[in-house]
Amino acid sequence: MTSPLIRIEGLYQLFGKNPQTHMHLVKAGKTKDEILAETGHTLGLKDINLEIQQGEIFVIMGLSGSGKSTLIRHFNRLIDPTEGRVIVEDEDIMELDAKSLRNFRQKKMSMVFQRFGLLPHYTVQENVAFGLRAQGVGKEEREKKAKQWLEDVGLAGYENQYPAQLSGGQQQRVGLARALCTDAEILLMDEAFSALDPLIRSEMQDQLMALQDRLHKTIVFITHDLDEALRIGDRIAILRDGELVQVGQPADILLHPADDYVEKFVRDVNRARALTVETVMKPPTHRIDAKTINDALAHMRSAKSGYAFYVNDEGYQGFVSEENLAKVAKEKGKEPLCEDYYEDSFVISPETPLEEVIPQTLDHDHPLPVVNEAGELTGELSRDDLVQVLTHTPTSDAAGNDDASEDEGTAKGTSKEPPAA
Amino acid sequence: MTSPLIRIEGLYQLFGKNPQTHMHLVKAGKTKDEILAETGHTLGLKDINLEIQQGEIFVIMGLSGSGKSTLIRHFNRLIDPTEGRVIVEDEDIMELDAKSLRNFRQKKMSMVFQRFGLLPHYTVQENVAFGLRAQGVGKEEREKKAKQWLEDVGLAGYENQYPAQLSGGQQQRVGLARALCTDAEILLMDEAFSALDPLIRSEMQDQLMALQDRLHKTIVFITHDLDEALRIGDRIAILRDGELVQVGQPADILLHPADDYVEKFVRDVNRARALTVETVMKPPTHRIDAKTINDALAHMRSAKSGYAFYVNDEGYQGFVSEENLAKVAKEKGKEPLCEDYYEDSFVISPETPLEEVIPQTLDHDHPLPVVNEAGELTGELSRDDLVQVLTHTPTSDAAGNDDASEDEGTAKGTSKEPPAA
Amino acid sequence: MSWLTEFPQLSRRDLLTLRQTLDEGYRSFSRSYGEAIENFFDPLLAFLVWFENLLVEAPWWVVIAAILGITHYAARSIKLTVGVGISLFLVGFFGMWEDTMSTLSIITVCTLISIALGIPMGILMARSHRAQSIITPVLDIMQTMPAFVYLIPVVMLLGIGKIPGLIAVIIYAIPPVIRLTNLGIRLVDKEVLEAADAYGVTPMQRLFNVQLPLAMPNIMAGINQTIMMALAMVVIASMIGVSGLGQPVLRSITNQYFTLGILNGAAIVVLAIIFDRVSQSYAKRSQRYMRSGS
Amino acid sequence: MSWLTEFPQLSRRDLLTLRQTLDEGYRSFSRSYGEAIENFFDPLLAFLVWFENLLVEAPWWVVIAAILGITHYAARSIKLTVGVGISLFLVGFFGMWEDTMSTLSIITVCTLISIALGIPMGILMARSHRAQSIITPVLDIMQTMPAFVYLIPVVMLLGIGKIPGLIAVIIYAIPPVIRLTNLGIRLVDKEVLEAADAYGVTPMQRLFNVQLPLAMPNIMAGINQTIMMALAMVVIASMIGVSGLGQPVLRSITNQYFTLGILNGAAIVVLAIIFDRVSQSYAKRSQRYMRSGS
Amino acid sequence: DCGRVTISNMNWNSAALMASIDQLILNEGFGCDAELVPGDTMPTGTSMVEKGEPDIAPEMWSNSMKDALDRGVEEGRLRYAGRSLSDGGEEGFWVPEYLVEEYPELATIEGVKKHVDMFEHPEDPDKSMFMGCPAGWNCQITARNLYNALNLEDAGFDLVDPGSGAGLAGSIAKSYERKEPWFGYYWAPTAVLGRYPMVKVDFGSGIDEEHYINCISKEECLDPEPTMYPPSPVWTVTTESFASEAPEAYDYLTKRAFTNDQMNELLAWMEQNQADGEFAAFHFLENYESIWTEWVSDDVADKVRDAL
Ligand SMILES: Nc1ncnc2c1ncn2[C@@H]1O[C@H](COP(=O)(O)OP(=O)(O)OP(=O)(O)O)[C@@H](O)[C@H]1O
Ligand SMILES: Nc1ncnc2c1ncn2[C@@H]1O[C@H](COP(=O)(O)OP(=O)(O)OP(=O)(O)O)[C@@H](O)[C@H]1O
Ligand SMILES: [Mg+2]
Ligand SMILES: [Mg+2]
Repeated sequence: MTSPLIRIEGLYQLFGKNPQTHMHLVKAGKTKDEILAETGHTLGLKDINLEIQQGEIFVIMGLSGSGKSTLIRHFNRLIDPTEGRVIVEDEDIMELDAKSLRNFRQKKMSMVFQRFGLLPHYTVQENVAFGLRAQGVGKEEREKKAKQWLEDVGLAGYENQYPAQLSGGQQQRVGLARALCTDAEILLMDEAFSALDPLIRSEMQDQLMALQDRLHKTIVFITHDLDEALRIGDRIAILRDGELVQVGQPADILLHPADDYVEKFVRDVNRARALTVETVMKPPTHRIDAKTINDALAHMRSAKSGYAFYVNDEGYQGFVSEENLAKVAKEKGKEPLCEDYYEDSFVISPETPLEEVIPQTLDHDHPLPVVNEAGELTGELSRDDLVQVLTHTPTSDAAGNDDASEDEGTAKGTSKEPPAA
Repeated sequence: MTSPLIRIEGLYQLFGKNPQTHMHLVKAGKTKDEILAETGHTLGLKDINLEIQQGEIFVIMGLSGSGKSTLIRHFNRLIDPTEGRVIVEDEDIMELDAKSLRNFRQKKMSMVFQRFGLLPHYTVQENVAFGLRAQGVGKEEREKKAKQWLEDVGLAGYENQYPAQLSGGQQQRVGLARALCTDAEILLMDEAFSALDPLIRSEMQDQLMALQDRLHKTIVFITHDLDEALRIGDRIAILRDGELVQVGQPADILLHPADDYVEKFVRDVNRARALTVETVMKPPTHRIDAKTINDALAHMRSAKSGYAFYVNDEGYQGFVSEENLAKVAKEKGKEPLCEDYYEDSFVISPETPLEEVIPQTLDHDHPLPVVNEAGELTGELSRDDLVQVLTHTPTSDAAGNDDASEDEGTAKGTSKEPPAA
Repeated sequence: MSWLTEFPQLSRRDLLTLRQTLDEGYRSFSRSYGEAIENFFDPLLAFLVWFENLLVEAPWWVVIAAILGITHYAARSIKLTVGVGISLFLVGFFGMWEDTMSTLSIITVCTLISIALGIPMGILMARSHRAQSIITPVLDIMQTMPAFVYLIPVVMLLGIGKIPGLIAVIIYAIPPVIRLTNLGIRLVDKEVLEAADAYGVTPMQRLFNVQLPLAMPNIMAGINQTIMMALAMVVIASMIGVSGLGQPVLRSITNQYFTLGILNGAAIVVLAIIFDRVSQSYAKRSQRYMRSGS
Repeated sequence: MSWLTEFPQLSRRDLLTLRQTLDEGYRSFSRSYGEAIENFFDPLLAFLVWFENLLVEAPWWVVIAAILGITHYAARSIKLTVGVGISLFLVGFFGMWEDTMSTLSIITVCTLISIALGIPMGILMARSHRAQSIITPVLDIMQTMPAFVYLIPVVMLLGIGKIPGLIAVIIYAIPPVIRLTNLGIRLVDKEVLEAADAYGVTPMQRLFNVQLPLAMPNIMAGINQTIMMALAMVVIASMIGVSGLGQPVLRSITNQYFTLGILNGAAIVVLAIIFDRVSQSYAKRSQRYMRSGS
Repeated sequence: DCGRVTISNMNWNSAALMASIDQLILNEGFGCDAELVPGDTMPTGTSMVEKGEPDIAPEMWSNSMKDALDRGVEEGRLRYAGRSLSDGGEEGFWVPEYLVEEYPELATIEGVKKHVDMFEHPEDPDKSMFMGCPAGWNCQITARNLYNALNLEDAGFDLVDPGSGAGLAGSIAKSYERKEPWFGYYWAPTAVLGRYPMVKVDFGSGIDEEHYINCISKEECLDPEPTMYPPSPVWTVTTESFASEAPEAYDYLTKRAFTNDQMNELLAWMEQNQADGEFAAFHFLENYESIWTEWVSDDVADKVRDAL
């Protein structure tokens, strides 16, 4: 692994008048609430250690008040930590002098603020161009660019309005355009889409991902929307009361939550959309590489399954069923398996979201083969697997109905008996 | 129907210096963008007509900038309309004098602001008690109540902090507590949960619904989260560019969007969670009220279905299959159908979200009976129905796979051929 | 054409007649009503005299103790209290105790009256554009019409002494607090006000619970300026019979005793700084929320 | 014990020696350096004289036209321009044209210098608590140390005339703009500043693009007060030989010509209102965003 | 029996001294309750005419507000109790002593005109400065008329308005400290002339009192002729009500007067000690008994003496 772009080491943040004098309480492991009650100081962050790689979209989640905004503010040193180091490109940004810090902020990072932070006395366009202005870009160029970005966020026509004349979501988009306009390498986005409606939001997500694809920007993204996190995030970090409880890839977190907190956190997600086939498929147990029909039949019989996925050196070839092969086995048992005997079956690709393969999977009694771009059979997806994943039982092994109803406190109608006689 | 609690009639809002002089453009049907480009005036609302019933949770949705906040601000007359009337309990609030308006705002309505609107010089607790203070409630009582509500929104311990010391979501919860603390009949909530994480958000939703159940408050709720809207809303209104495009019940909107805009809007929702069985079940075509086993068999045969739901005067009785009945028909063909011949089958209730019945529905080859609380068979839910609804084809009749992939621009893996040979 | 270079003026004779008529008019007005107006102010005069005597005649250490007490109560700052104590002592040590107390008494009253009248005026101004456009030029007049112009008419009406002095001081000192109260209220965040309105606050609650607290930094700047102006008028007030530090200043100027002037000027400054620091730290203490910003 | 009732004072003799020594000290200082200091100000004096002559000697209609032009450019309000025109005409009509022009010239210069020095000082103060705690008492001294105290020393140093007048006016008039610039900058919304910082603005950009524009309402209040103070000093300045409207005011007071005093006072007020309205509407015009709040 | 009396305490030394002397004598000798009220000439005079307060103005240069005072007397509101400076004030155009020592001819107006270039004008290098009397004072008229009568303008002088008494004094002080030439109007006895010895310029015309009263002191004097200033009357002024209610005290005031020499001596002492009026009054009562006992009856004098 290359050295990380951003590295956070042992970061503490204690808010209040005399943070230093109370740090020992934090170190002694007192909880946030205890510290607040005892000293009136709020524990913002506690011993955060984190690495963010160049080019990834790193999502930060956590309960309201868990320290997300505080953490992201350290990345460009809008606040100084009580303790700890923030290293960007092997440079400790706590040690930058005023000029280098300025330079760093101009060139390296740009930020979308949770509460927008627009300049009320500038028009929308001037706001968007603000970052460029700070960089000293000429008027004409920055206006052109600002106009372009305004259009991209869907605010063409509002160039000369003032922020106070815009709706909340429009203001947020101005903040977004401002951040994108600077071409900074690292984007810090604090709930950047929270005030947007689903349509514009997904448009913005697409744009962001396209941008990232194209320019390999590093994006630190705070969001409360798990679907969003799972959709755009390469990795997700989860904070609780200022502590980092889990960092991992989306599917990891969804399927192997570190603790109850994380599990609760991810419970309500739309798994069908969040998870890809890859993450839930099983190894292809019904895989055969038999050369002849008889071989294949033998295989199937010994495995006691009525079907199989036929694979040869060139990869996945097709789906065969015992029933049909048996019909021709007598005559052509010795012949090699070939297209003529394959049956119609869906083939799904590992990166597809589950959502898109629900109908096909459910339509078929047998599992569907999962084939990657190289044509290799990488797994199979059965109806049961799908149902199990979709019904909230990430840690339990079997997808029992009871399990599901226990899990969901408000379940109403899953009784086996009619509700009333 | 009783007379509505809130009635909006022909409401127009044009922002700018001389709205009156440009109203003719609005009436002439110019679009928002045209008006902005021509006159610099922003069309906020256009000819809104709306009725909200006592006790309902009325959700307003729409793109960012479509006029939701503007609309909700008219309800308690924070802004005066350019034209039109707002009638609350048969009183035109435009005609209230200062004192009655004050009274009205104190007692009838309370509001959660999109941008929180906290008083920066008051502590969290004082902020929450603010509404009561305006009503003239004594210090002790209002402090007690405020404390209670602060606890309810999860901010116990923060009583003496100032808003600037809180995180965005915490501030929003203070605003929420403030609104709930006043006991007003009507709650106006402008993106009241937008800054909350999913856990606290769903807690707040539960609280809100419990509150509404208990006290029959009328709630006008703006949100960008369709899941939320579908979960808590009794009715949903959708705005576009200041115009009302559709008002209806959640399932209505989901299943019968008025136009492309609405359809796009609702496309991404987690249908499994949003829809209840009721909304997708079919009429019970396999219903029989035969007295004897033979009768039942005859019925099933003529209908060419291998099973049936047996119903008598007392309601739904059980599920029978041709196969099993046929076995006993010879001996006991004349006997009446009774428990002994019923087969194991799930029974689902009409109000259950689809999500919760996915496993059962998928597990069974036959449709499941839907039985309401009175024990009556109201419909049946088949696997196909379910799959069709879950795969985004609200307006088309048949659930074709092609349909689904056309719909979803980014679909990747639904090809019938292996991606690579 | 002469008007090209010479301003077309009222003729000297007309101007003279005009002046004389007005002068005469005012004189007869003051003769007929002066008495009544003077009587009207009698209670205030009595209070002023009583208050001055109280300060001048009470033992000096009682007065110092009282001032320190107020300072400490208002500002809760040991440093400030000690500073005030030392400067008061120095003032006395250089032989200006009595004059300082006289000045302190009248300035205290002037400042309190200015604040008591000024803040409501500022509120009124903030409330309506009409009021603002009427009051603003009046304030301009009050601040720039030289005191010397109205000194004599006021003296004609009320005689020489504390009351005309008080009036002159207030006229000059009140505008800043009015203006800045107005400005402060107008600058209060619209969103916050809207939120308050949505909860149906009464105009009084709106004012006292929202507008004034949030306008406080500006109002305090206004009060600071009002105090400064009041003290700047000490010398002029002494021209019409207000005793205190102004007189030695005037004496120093006619007799060219620089040091005397500077010492007495310094005593005025000491009062100014005490007034100002105490009021400002009191205000700051009541605005804790401002420091807690992120 | 006498100290219980009598303040323990410096003995009369010691005080006398002290005073005499200081007085003598100042005298000898002015003897040795007065000349040099006076010469230092010669260019400024020349400019002041030139500017006054320009205004006084140019045909009156040229001056009025120029003022109206500036007014219109700054405020873009027909109403204001017409009002200014009428009042200037009236001032001339009542025979005060020359004095008004003299006053206008010196006050313009004083105001411009005050603003030019005051805003940077205010910025400095806002930037550091240290600077604030040093500058604040200096401002207190400048505002409350009576002009009379330093008038004579200044005259001894620089003679009577425009320069000492200018200095006295500036000393007195500059504090409000400094104070309110400081306050305005300190009140700028922290969130907005943070956003600007996050984009790596230079200190200059931060100042000119964010802090100053957002502090503008307060700074304008400061400028307004500075203008008012400067005009309030017109009479005092005329006491040390600055020509203009102050002299007729002084004349009127000694001769009890009330009308004369009021007319000349009114001319000062007219100047105040013109200065103020023009600067304020200029400022307001550049703050369009404030009106567009919801 | 004489009751509450208010005495105007003006801010120059001779007036302050007299006010304090009057206060002491009235309090101790006549059993009054006398109180000092600060105030400038104009407000004090106005207040006396219009409001009958304060009761006594110990040193009133009547020329400075002649019309108002005369009207007050006419209307029966004021009384001129007596001259407080028996010789009258001394007015004139002065040059510093050190100049005259260097150029003796400067003691006459012709000499001054000859050295016109010496008196630099601060704002106009082409002209010379003649420092007039502050705006509004009566002496402004006389000084201007004499300036015209002496043709000073033709000689190259510009009449400069010092703005105020303080400005005038300041300009003298400045010139004196730097030993610069100075030429202008002033009067005596004053602390300034006490400290900065000056020489009165002789116009060579003698005193033409009639012309002075009829023309030089009038605003509309068309044809001014040179004349030296006649002595300027300096009065003790009281209100009519005081005069009638406390006749004995009033009687004292009619007698209380200083010669210029006496006053100059006292002023010099005050100047030297930076004394305020009260301190100087004690000094006077203690050391100049022969003067003040003339003003009061013996038993009053005894009372005062006892109180010292
Ligand atoms: N004070 C104002 N002056 C001018 N235009 C305004 C003002 N307030 C709102 N608008 C305009 O009215 C339109 C509707 O704004 P509104 O705030 O109601 O949108 P919204 O539906 O609440 O959007 P969001 O979801 O982003 O909060 C926007 O186009 C906005 O620009
Ligand atoms: N300036 C401050 N002074 C004191 N406490 C603060 C300050 N800023 C943040 N905090 C505290 O730090 C904690 C973390 O705040 P932060 O804003 O980082 O939360 P967050 O995770 O961004 O929450 P949200 O999702 O609600 O925005 C909160 O408990 C908050 O009260
Ligand atoms: Mg946050
Ligand atoms: Mg909104």
